Amino acid sequence: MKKYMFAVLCVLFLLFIPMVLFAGGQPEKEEAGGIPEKVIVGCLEPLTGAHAVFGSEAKIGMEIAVRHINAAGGISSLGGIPIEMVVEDCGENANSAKLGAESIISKHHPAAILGLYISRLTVAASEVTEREKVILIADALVDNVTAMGRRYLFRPAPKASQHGVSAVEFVVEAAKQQGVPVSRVAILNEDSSFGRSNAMGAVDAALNNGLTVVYQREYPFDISDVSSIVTDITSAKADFVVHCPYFMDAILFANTFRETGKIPKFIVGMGACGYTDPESIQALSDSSEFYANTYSYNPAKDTAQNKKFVQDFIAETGHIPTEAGGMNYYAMWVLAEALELSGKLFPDDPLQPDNLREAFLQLDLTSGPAVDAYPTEQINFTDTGDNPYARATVLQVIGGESKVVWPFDDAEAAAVFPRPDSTY
Amino acid sequence: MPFFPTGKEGTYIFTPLVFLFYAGNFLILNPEERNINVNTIIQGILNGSMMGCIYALIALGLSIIFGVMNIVNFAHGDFVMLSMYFTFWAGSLFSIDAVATPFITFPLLFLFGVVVYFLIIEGTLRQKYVTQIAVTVGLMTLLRALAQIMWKAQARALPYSIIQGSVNIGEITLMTSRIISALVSIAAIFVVALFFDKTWPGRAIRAASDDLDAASLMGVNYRWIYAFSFGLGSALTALAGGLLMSFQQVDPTMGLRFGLLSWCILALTGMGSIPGLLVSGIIVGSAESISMSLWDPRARSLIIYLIFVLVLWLRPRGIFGRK
Amino acid sequence: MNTSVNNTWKSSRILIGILVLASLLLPLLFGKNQYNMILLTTIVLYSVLSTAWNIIGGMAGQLDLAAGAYLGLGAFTSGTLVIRYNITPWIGMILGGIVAVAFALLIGYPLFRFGVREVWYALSSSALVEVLRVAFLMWEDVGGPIERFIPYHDWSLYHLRFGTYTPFYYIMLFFLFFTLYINHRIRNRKLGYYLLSLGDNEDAAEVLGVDARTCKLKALVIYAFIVGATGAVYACLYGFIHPSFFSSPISLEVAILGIVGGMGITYGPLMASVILVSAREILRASLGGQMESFYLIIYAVVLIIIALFRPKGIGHMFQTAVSRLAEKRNRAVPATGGNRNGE
Amino acid sequence: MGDKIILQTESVTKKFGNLLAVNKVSFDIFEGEVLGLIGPNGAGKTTLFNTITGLYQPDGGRVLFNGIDISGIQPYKVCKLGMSRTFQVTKAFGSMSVSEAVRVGAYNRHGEKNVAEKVDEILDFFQLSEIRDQKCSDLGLAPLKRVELARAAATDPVLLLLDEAGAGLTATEMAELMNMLKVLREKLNITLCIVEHVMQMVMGLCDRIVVLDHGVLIAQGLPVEISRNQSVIEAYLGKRAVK
Repeated sequence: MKKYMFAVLCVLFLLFIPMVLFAGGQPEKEEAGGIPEKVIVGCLEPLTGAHAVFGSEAKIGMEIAVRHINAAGGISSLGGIPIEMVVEDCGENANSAKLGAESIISKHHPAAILGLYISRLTVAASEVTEREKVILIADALVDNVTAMGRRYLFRPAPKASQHGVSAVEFVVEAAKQQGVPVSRVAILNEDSSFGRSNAMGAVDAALNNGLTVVYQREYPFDISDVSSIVTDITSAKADFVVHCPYFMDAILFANTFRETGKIPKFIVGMGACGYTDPESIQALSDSSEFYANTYSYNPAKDTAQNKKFVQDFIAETGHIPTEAGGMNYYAMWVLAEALELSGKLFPDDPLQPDNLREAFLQLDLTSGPAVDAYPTEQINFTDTGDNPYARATVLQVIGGESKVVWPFDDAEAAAVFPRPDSTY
Repeated sequence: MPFFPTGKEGTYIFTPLVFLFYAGNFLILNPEERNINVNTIIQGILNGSMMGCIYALIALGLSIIFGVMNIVNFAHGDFVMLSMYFTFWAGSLFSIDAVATPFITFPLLFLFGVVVYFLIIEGTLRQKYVTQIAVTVGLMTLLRALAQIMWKAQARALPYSIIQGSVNIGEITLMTSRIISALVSIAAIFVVALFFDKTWPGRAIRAASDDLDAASLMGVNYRWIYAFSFGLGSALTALAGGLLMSFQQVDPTMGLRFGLLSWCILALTGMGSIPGLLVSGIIVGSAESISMSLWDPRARSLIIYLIFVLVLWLRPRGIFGRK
Repeated sequence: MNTSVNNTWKSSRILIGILVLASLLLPLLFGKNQYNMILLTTIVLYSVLSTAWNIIGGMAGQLDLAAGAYLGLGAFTSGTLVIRYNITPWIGMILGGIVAVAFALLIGYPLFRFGVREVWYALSSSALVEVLRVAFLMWEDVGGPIERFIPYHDWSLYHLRFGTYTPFYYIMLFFLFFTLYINHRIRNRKLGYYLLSLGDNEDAAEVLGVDARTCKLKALVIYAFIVGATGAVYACLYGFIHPSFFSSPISLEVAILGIVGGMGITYGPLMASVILVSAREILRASLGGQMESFYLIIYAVVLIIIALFRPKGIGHMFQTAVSRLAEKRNRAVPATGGNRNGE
Repeated sequence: MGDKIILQTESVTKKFGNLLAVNKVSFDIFEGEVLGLIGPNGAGKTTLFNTITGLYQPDGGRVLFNGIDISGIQPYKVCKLGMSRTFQVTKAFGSMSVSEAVRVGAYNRHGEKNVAEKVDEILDFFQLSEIRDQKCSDLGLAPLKRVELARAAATDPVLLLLDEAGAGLTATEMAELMNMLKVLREKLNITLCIVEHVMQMVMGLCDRIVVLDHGVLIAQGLPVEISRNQSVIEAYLGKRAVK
């Protein structure tokens, strides 16, 4: 037994080193300009660990996008070559994100990488993409992702503070429409940089709209009892609550609000998933009713392209596209459009990073499949890599399903405002 | 970052003691801004005490495993996590209310405890504590990874429970689910205390754990006594899991929090006193709740761990410990 | 000294020489591929942490779970210095180590003074990581929830920022040699013997004249300094600082590597780090997408099996195998006495 | 036997909760003698040892070692002053080899330069050279007890307290141990204080005997006197049918 075990360990020890070192693979021959046979795009998402929920949804969104793009004839300006997606896990900390980025670049030399979702991971991995001059299309919404001065980083989705602004604006507009007076707002967020960015936007918007912030707190995302917070909000007499939950805490808050029986006029979530995510709705069942949440994607957008995507997504997962899925679907389309443009502008070497970056910067889309799936009607990028026309939509859970209720022009259903079960 | 009107800027915090000082300052300097009145404090203490009773119930299992039998179990918090997943599973499979699930999960977790005891714990009984910690840390990691694979990373919750609701007394709102959970916890703690003090199986467990060698020499079947106690310790988390799931959700990473929390309560209580768990549970719970409403919700784990570390420094045998 | 002892010593010296040379030359082989380099750097980084842990955890037997705390303190010290005041991380490394040491003294002195031992030591150290994480999350001047970036430079020795990982690899390798040397030196000196005896039985050691408090504190200080200084490099390697650096998983992992490697054996944690960290990376890279958290299961099972059946760890297994080999060789040549492996 | 008092306990008391484990015990140890400390199980002998060597804080009274008050000071300081001990239940340094364990003791009075010499000397003296490289965890009871004795002797003590050094040994091993203790005392001039159950050893080795019962000192004197003392026979020997 002893001998056997030792022998096994020895063999493992000897095997691991070369295995690991060659796992990276030998660098393939660099494409020396010209038009390649296919465009390789990397999908680097947290597929393990605490953030795996988001990563796996994002991956599905990208896969569907690649299928649609290739079915539509690939990148036509490059002679109709297809996009090929390679997947890598970026784990849950800075270390694994960097490893993942290095690994995917050294193995596959992608023209662009999509993903990372968590700002911490994006920060770490973008250093690699920057050095290797690989375009990174980020789906982390935290404001500072585009404030790092990264040249090759673009983010089509609305940034986090935009979500905070949208949440407040939605409530203010809906209140005006319904003639309900709202003046006191409670702002609540979990203690990550994402929560903070959202709340910053919300505080700003609240002050701009002449509201009083009567309660403002940050709480740990892994909180286990929120009764103190909920009763504090009640005693602060907030008309409505703008809340950036992480994921599980949305469930906790919704249940506790219902339990105390003191429900403000409205509770709106800002940022990623929280209240209107299919998983949350399932976990909350009827407690989720009338909760609203901002969304970086508009699943109800009335275009053929978007409907096709929603259909495919439902076929694959059984629920409407989550934010991560939708965001990456249009991100992949934006990339395709940029490649298209790059092929036109620089026919000699369209995939050269600086050329591709130039194409991104010159991109100004107001129609086409990317815009069809995008929450607003215009996509172009500033120097920092943000789309100034990005805006979030608001979804509300009505009858157990999340419906788009804002912007009012694109709404699927009329917003239920204020909450019918509001008690004060 | 010129942001957030919370007045935190410019305060240099380093040592835990300075932290407490800072907290004190804050309470005195900004009462208006914080909307503090007597009701807030009473509400905080009541909420915290009720949660504290449940924390005591969580710590009860560990108190049997460590306090009575002297087995170091770092995975206790993950036992609670597992019991909550079992509750979720039983609740959604048979569509029964969370509070009814302990009838199913109690035997399951008892069995789980016995199996874990024979597979893993027994081999470490006569070894150094480091071995026990290493093994249970391994168990903790394993349970967490398995939970992540089986139930994915997202949170799971059961439908709105029948015991959820609220009672208003003046300005103060009490939640019935917390009241019922607290009462059940108190009852369970006293039943277990009576079991160990007044019945012969309870005394036999105590005797066996006092002297492992003597017990095995005297022919007491210590193996089964140990297995039973370990099973009981883990089965009690089923009760806690059922109560918690009536108003909470579960995710795979919550084990560490509950684990440290129960160790903290155990340290505060001291060895061997089972009803004492309630007192320290209430202390921890109220401290947590008050710090959340008066200071900052983020400070809750800070307060708990500070209590823990300070207790270890200043009174290593706890409030009720007999050394 | 008999011939066999000399032989073993000579051959192990040659072996060490070869290993050192090989580790120095590795970047020549793999330096082209950045992925390999960051992987090597990560392995060496974990080796440094777990080898340093060996001093307090392995030798003194104090199961310290606060590696993340000292790592974070080092990272924040040097990170803040370079971001705010443009002070080079080389100074930050020293200062980071000093801050970590100061904190270790602040925490360790009362813990050892009041006789906090065994389980309670492990628990209180793991609570400290959480305390610091929350504290830095709330301390908006230095920490806060938003990442703080360390400015990027393609190649700046002053800022310790490089476009490649090779310099980091060499820095960490130097740290590793230093830590191994410290380990080795302590192990063969008074402090080492005292620490080992404390780890085995504190009461028995004390009546033999071992000053438990001071020895443990010394071990803690050395460990905290190395981890703190590593933290400074850690911050530069990843390019930002964030309270999530005060990480319980990393602390646990460091202790696991130390235990699996073999408590008190100088090169044990190194072997464990090479094996387990590369195993984790292989599993992440190959199975990451399909089997979430699979590497954690491997980790956990290895830990349980080693702790149950081979509590002395990989290092000890290696040691016995080597001494058995030496015995065989001695039997072939007429032997004059036992040899002294493991010294 | 000199008449210089080397250790003096003045009404030392130790309580565990309500239990008086050691109750106002006062006795002296003279330089160069072998003192036997006997008493039935649970008489408080080990507790007394622990209190003397600083592992326990006394609840009352004081302990003077060479005229210095050592009550309640840390064990290592007591050791530095020249007192060491062995344990009833062996507390081996499982992960160390025999020579390493002895080395821990030897560092008490020796620096890095001459510690190896001291270790060799002690190993030779206790006939442990043969097994010097074996791990302590692999040893049997008899060699283990010898290692404990050796590492305590390596601290160069003036006074050595032995807690049941003979328990569990065979007759031959016992005889060897007694010889060794005699030589130890004569050659190294160490004062010994022995807690023992084995009467053969106590009577054969000790110059003087102190008897404890229920934490109280009930008699002290020469072995012959003790074996005739009525209260001792009642408390201790009486129950065991004097052979």
